[in-house]
Amino acid sequence: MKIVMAIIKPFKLEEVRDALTALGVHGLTVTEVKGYGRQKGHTEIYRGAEYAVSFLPKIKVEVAVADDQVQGAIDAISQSARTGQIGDGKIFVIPLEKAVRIRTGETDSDAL
Amino acid sequence: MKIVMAIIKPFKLEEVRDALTALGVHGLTVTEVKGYGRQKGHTEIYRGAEYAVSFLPKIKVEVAVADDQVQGAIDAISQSARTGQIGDGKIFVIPLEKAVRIRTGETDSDAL
Amino acid sequence: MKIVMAIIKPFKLEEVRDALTALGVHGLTVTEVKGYGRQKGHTEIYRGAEYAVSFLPKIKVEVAVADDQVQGAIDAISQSARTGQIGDGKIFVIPLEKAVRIRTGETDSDAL
Amino acid sequence: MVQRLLTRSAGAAIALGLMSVAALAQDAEVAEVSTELPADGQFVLNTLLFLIGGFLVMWMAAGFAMLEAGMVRSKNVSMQCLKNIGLYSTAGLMYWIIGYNLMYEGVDGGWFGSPGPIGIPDPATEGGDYAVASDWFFQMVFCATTASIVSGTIAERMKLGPFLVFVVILTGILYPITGAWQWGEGWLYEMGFSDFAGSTIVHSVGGWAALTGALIVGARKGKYSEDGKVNALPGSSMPLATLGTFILWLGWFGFNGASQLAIGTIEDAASVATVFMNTNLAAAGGVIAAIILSQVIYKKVDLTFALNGALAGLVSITAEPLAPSPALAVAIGAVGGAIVVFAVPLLDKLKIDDVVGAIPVHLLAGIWGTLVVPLSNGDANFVTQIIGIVAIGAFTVVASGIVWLIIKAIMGLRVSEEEESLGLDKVEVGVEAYPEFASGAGRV
Amino acid sequence: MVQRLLTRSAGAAIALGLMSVAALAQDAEVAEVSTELPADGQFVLNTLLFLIGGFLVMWMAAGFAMLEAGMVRSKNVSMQCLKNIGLYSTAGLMYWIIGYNLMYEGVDGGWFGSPGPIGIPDPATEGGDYAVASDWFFQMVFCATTASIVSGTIAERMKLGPFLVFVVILTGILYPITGAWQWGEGWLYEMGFSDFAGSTIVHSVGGWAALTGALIVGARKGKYSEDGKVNALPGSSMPLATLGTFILWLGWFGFNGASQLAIGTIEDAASVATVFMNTNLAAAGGVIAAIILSQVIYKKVDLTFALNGALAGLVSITAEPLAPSPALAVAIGAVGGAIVVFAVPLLDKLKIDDVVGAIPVHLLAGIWGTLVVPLSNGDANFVTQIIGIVAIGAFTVVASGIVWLIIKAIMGLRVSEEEESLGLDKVEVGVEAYPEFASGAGRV
Amino acid sequence: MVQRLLTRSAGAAIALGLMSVAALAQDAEVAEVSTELPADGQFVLNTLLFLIGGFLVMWMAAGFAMLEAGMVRSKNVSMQCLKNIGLYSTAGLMYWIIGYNLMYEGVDGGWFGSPGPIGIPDPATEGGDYAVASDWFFQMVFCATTASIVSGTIAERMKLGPFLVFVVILTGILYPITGAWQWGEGWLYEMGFSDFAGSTIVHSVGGWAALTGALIVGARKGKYSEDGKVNALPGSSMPLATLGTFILWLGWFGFNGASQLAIGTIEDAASVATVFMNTNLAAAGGVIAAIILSQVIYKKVDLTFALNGALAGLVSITAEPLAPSPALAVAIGAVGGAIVVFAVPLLDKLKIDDVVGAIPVHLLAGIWGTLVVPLSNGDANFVTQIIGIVAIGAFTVVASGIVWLIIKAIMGLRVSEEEESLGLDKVEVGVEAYPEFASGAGRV
Ligand SMILES: Nc1ncnc2c1ncn2[C@@H]1O[C@H](COP(=O)(O)OP(=O)(O)O)[C@@H](O)[C@H]1O
Ligand SMILES: Nc1ncnc2c1ncn2[C@@H]1O[C@H](COP(=O)(O)OP(=O)(O)O)[C@@H](O)[C@H]1O
Ligand SMILES: Nc1ncnc2c1ncn2[C@@H]1O[C@H](COP(=O)(O)OP(=O)(O)O)[C@@H](O)[C@H]1O
Repeated sequence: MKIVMAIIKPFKLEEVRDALTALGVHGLTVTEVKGYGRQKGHTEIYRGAEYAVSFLPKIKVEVAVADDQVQGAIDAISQSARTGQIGDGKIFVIPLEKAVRIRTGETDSDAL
Repeated sequence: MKIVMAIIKPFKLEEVRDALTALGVHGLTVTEVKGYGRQKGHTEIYRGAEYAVSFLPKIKVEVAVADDQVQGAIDAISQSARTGQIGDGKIFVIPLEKAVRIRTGETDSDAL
Repeated sequence: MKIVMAIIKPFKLEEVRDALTALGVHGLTVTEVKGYGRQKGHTEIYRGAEYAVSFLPKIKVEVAVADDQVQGAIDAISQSARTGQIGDGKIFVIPLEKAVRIRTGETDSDAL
Repeated sequence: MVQRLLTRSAGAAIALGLMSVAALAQDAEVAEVSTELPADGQFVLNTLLFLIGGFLVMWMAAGFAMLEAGMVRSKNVSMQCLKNIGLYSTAGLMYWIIGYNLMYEGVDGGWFGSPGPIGIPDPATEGGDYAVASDWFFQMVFCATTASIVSGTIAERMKLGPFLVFVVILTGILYPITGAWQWGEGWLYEMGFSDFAGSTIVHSVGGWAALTGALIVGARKGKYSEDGKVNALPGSSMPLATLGTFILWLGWFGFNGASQLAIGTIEDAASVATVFMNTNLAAAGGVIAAIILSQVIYKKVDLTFALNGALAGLVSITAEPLAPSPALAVAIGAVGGAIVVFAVPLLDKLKIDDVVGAIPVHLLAGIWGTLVVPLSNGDANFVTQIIGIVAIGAFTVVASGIVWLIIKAIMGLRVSEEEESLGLDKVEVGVEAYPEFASGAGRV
Repeated sequence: MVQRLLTRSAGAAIALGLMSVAALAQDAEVAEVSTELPADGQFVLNTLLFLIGGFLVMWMAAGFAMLEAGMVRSKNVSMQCLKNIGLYSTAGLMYWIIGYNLMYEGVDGGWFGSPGPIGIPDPATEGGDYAVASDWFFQMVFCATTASIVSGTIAERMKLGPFLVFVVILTGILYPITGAWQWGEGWLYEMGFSDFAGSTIVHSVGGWAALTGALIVGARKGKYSEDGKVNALPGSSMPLATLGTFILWLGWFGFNGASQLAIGTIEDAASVATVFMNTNLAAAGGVIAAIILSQVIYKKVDLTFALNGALAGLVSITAEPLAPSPALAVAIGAVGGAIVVFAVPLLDKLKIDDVVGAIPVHLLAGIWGTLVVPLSNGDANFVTQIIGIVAIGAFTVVASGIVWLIIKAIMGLRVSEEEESLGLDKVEVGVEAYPEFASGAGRV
Repeated sequence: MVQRLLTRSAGAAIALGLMSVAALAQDAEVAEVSTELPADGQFVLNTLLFLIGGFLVMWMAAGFAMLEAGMVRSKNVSMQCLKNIGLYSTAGLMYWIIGYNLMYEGVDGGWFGSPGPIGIPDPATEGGDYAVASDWFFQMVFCATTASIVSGTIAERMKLGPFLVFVVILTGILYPITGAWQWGEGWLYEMGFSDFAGSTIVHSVGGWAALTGALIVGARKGKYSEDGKVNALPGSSMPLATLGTFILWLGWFGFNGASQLAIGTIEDAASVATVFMNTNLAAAGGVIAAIILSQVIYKKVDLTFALNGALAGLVSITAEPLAPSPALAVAIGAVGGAIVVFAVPLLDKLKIDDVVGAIPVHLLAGIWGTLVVPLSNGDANFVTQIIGIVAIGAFTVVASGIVWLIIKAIMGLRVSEEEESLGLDKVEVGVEAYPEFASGAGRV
């Protein structure tokens, strides 16, 4: 199993979720994060003083999937989150050793 | 070492923390997240337009533990976070290669 | 590749970012989190009732780096985030199996 | 009526003037009479006083809404706003349909008047010292205030429907009845009870109804642990609570000032001014007392105590804002502020869960203010004050208790545990207060 | 003028008195005359009424700002605040430079007056029934209200510059022209149209201008899916929206009450009081109707409908707040509240994106209120009411449509798609409304 | 006094009438006299003016609280609310205990009056042109305004205790002394200084005290980098800042309007009206100037400049809101708005850290407004205006500087670095402003 963690543009969340659901992924967890990267932030002016907003709002999507679904998930996210503009984000794949569904105690792929 | 990452219902946080503390876990990090899963969200109506709130508030608990504590942590979280209702959440175990305590530079299990 | 995940004091973020940038790290993702640890929270009084604020505001920095940059990143974060006071935080190193840049489809170290 | 014309109208001045034309320039007595406002001017100014006082007190509805919105957790803020605009509207209808006449129409030393909708007299033929509609408006906003007091105490767990039903009864029947005893010139008034602007008639009545409500609906889930620990459930927004308090403070100038009921003569105008001064002094005394006590006792200054302190000072002076010297006004208000600092934790010990502190502020400070009227007002005496406090308290506790219990039996009063933990906004309102910020889910 | 002196001045009383000295004490007729306020007193009180009414309506500018700040998403809140303070200031300048005279100066049954800056008469020599500057102030805040109505509807996508340019035209030219037809005693006034405080003159005009703006600028991105689905875009802060509504409600006492235009006599004072009473009853009716309907239809009580219901009740009664009986006032307001609950989803079906509900509240309830004037006011008739509604609507739609289109051609009206999704605060204001809380980035 | 009776009382009308009964109907001269309000009516109306003006200015305390709550970071919002309600209360007590008499009692061309608590005359025997208590109330809220100005500048780093101690001295002693020079009819008044509603007496005094405070307490940590960079520390809530500004704008009609001090005659009423008009025009001018300049210079419209621009326009017109033509009023206000846009970055260059912009708004625009009085008011001259500005500035800088330094020596003025970074709410108040939202920890 893997955790596929994607950093995406916030307004792409619905599309990403739909793409993952279409794959048969039934659960995911999202977090509001701020990203720093090649995408330039912007300069704001507050009372005559410039200040750089270099961290941009992003959404982190974490989804635990069985090994055979990893590539599908990556593809689904890539396609649905892409705008072609800088700042589209990243997908990271992290090993997942164990998963437990708290309610039932089921483990691993049964738990996803 | 592992990172035990649990997605739980928000109002269970205190119990989970107490259960982990009882195990001798001295630190943990929590994040407010939104979860999408089998637990249906609810439909709200705003000015006559229905809209689905499919992402539900959850709390992510991350705790780094030594290998021999992993099962204990899983059990502690499972028991303390369980309501038996759908949406109780998941526990994920992720390998942790290294840990450093910034203040002292101690590493690995000394750092936890 | 690894994900270096650091929990730091919020006001150290700028310094940490600058230290990482100096290393040639071009991207990172930050999340507002709350930490529970050896650092005592504080007791507040609201309308005559004491209550403990045991979760303290922290910032989680996640940065994906190539293997040869891991130690450099750890050192950079350690130095820039250290105040020497309790509560300075932790650095965790997690294996990263794959990275994808959504915009271009580049993978792994090209994607960072 | 002839008497009134003689003392108030310019016509009288003329009559007198004609009797002693030669003496006019020298005779101060006569000249003084002639400086008076003609009766229509007094009518206009009295009406204006009611209208200004009325819109200031109407504004207090917003003050309660903001104070309560700031003191509840974010998951219940929309509901609190809804309850407040709903109760103000309900009061506005009930006090027209039945309340005003029940309170004022033919009480004549008795227990209540004749319920029924009030009609507006034709302005062209209207007589009296002020426009009836202006009096209705001014009295109606007082009635609404009573209901506002209740909504804060029982916040975060009571359903909307039952609450509004209670407000229907409170503003249509309960408040008008005890109001009739005093302001409708009923039995209590005849006995010599004194309550200038309603420390008891308005604030304690609201406070008693809130107390019975709190007892019957029970505490919020999580407020009191089984081991007896009191858990703080901090409110969502201190600036909104502060705004609400300032709004209430502003509105109180209308509440107390226009309760002089007339401003057409020098005496009345000066009295209204004195009331403004004393009202502000008492509020300031309440704030400073709460700040100092909270620093001394807790080593920190609790903003919410300072805010409650202002309101307790205001409630305390409301029973008699005219007669006290400035120093006494400050002292009365300061004791009000102290009541807050001591009574809030005390109520928590008794597991009476009062979200915004309405019981200390309105009930206890209201009793205090009513009790001390005889210190400055020679027409009042302690025995009658106590009789009034007890009679009105007893009636309101019993009557509102019965109403709460009936509503509970028929509709149920509170949401389910799960709904309470989700927050009333999601469950009953459908619109979260801050959909983009707060998770609405327990605080970390 | 002699007549006026006879009926208003104390001097007249004296004259009469001298003619029948002996009869004075017995003759009620004479005594009555002598109770009147002298003319200067009436001038003072009328002026005071305008000033009080004026500052209450000025306060409505804050009400619109808060209501709209609460109803837009957090990424556009600073812009909404800026548009509101900007439009109030723009209106304040334009109505001085050109608007007031265009509306009032020498209309004489015609279509408009003589544009040009108004001068303030020297107080020392000023005559008339009230101070000219107080009237200017009172009329100016009405003009600003019209512009406030527009800003809410076209929120979250229109650029600041074009919006303020539209406000320049609206407050300097369009509003004064239709205003002149009626309040400037132009052709519509002569025809017998009746609109006491401006259900049509102010609210519908603002509503029409908002409607044309909404049609021309188009809906917010994401509001309507291609498959016809309507997506809710909940506002950032319900307590601010509630505060704004209470502010507007308070301000409306000035809006309607001071539109009696005089308070120096018993009749006028009683009329102002009646207006206060009916205004409050209608608003309460609007709230309760919206609460009940929203519970019945949606099984939840939408707070924003309750808030809009209050405003729709207020707009509905604005055309005739004096003549209706209390029961009729409640009914008129309640229908206003119902209009909101039905019209908001209807507009969404037509893909007219009105962020705050200004079109149902101000345009539709304004039409409703104007239409039902003849129910209580015998001087009005349905035909003339309809003529007025249609004429003013037609003019405003055409004229404001042309203005919007010209501005669109020259400056463009809306921000780019990307800017819209980033939020106007980042793009045009540079200051986020809540820099520490909201990500300003889509809601999860 | 005889003279006054002759010109004001109806008695006089009668006397005159009797002298020329036959001529009455024809003689306009006589008829005119008889239209005046009787003296009691003037007393009532003057008192009412003070009370209305007073509650409007009292409301400004809420305006400052909201403006400042919005302009500080969320970790200091509760403290800012606490300071504001605390200072208003402190001022309300000190101005009773000592301030009012120090400012008004027996100054007689000198430097100060006799300190001591003011008593309220018995309404039944009170004479004069207005109720003393109404004057006290009106003057007290001005005094409180002065203190409100200070709290904004020194926000986010100064401890509560020392701040309130400073307010005790400022409102009890410093403000009353310089106030006595002019409004107490002291030496400056005799010299011919002119400051209608207090551009200098109130606003500059507050501004000077704020400036010395800012210099002595130092800048917020992180505001100025060692390399000379100015770091923006955006405020927590723009809608609250906007609300605060609208509240202040509303309150200013009381501030300037009631400073006419009388409204019992046509002349006074018309003057009050003119003051309202000019006040609004100047504020509008300030907003539009700030919007345009900020767009031109920074390519974005800074909402906080627009808000400050409104206030600067208001402060600028405060020294003389009656005499200017409308056009001049707009111009005076517009320059005020421009002062903000240029002075805010300038102060930052000087590393004077003024969190809310009180120094440009109140001190600089206050000086500007005082300087230009002679442009429209023939009784004023530039030399005397400059003498007044300098004398009051010098006294306030020196005296408040000494007070700040003494307090600093005894209690310390600011929290520790760590406490500052944690936020004052956690450290001194114990109640976070938004416990559910903001982490209170640095902004990402
Ligand atoms: N090495 C990294 N580690 C963690 N997060 C990263 C890393 N690089 C980029 N990100 C995240 O991805 C987002 C997008 O990256 P950016 O460089 O702006 O554009 P692009 O995705 O087009 O390369 C960043 O805002 C950041 O949140
Ligand atoms: N595959 C997954 N990957 C990541 N998070 C998940 C996954 N499945 C579920 N979750 C998280 O767990 C929460 C609970 O899951 P849900 O399916 O609602 O109920 P249950 O835990 O009873 O199966 C979700 O809200 C989501 O945050
Ligand atoms: N075992 C752990 N797992 C996850 N996070 C931890 C763990 N221990 C500590 N942390 C995080 O590190 C932060 C700092 O830890 P703390 O014990 O307070 O001080 P120190 O870093 O000086 O040891 C905590 O607030 C928490 O967020």
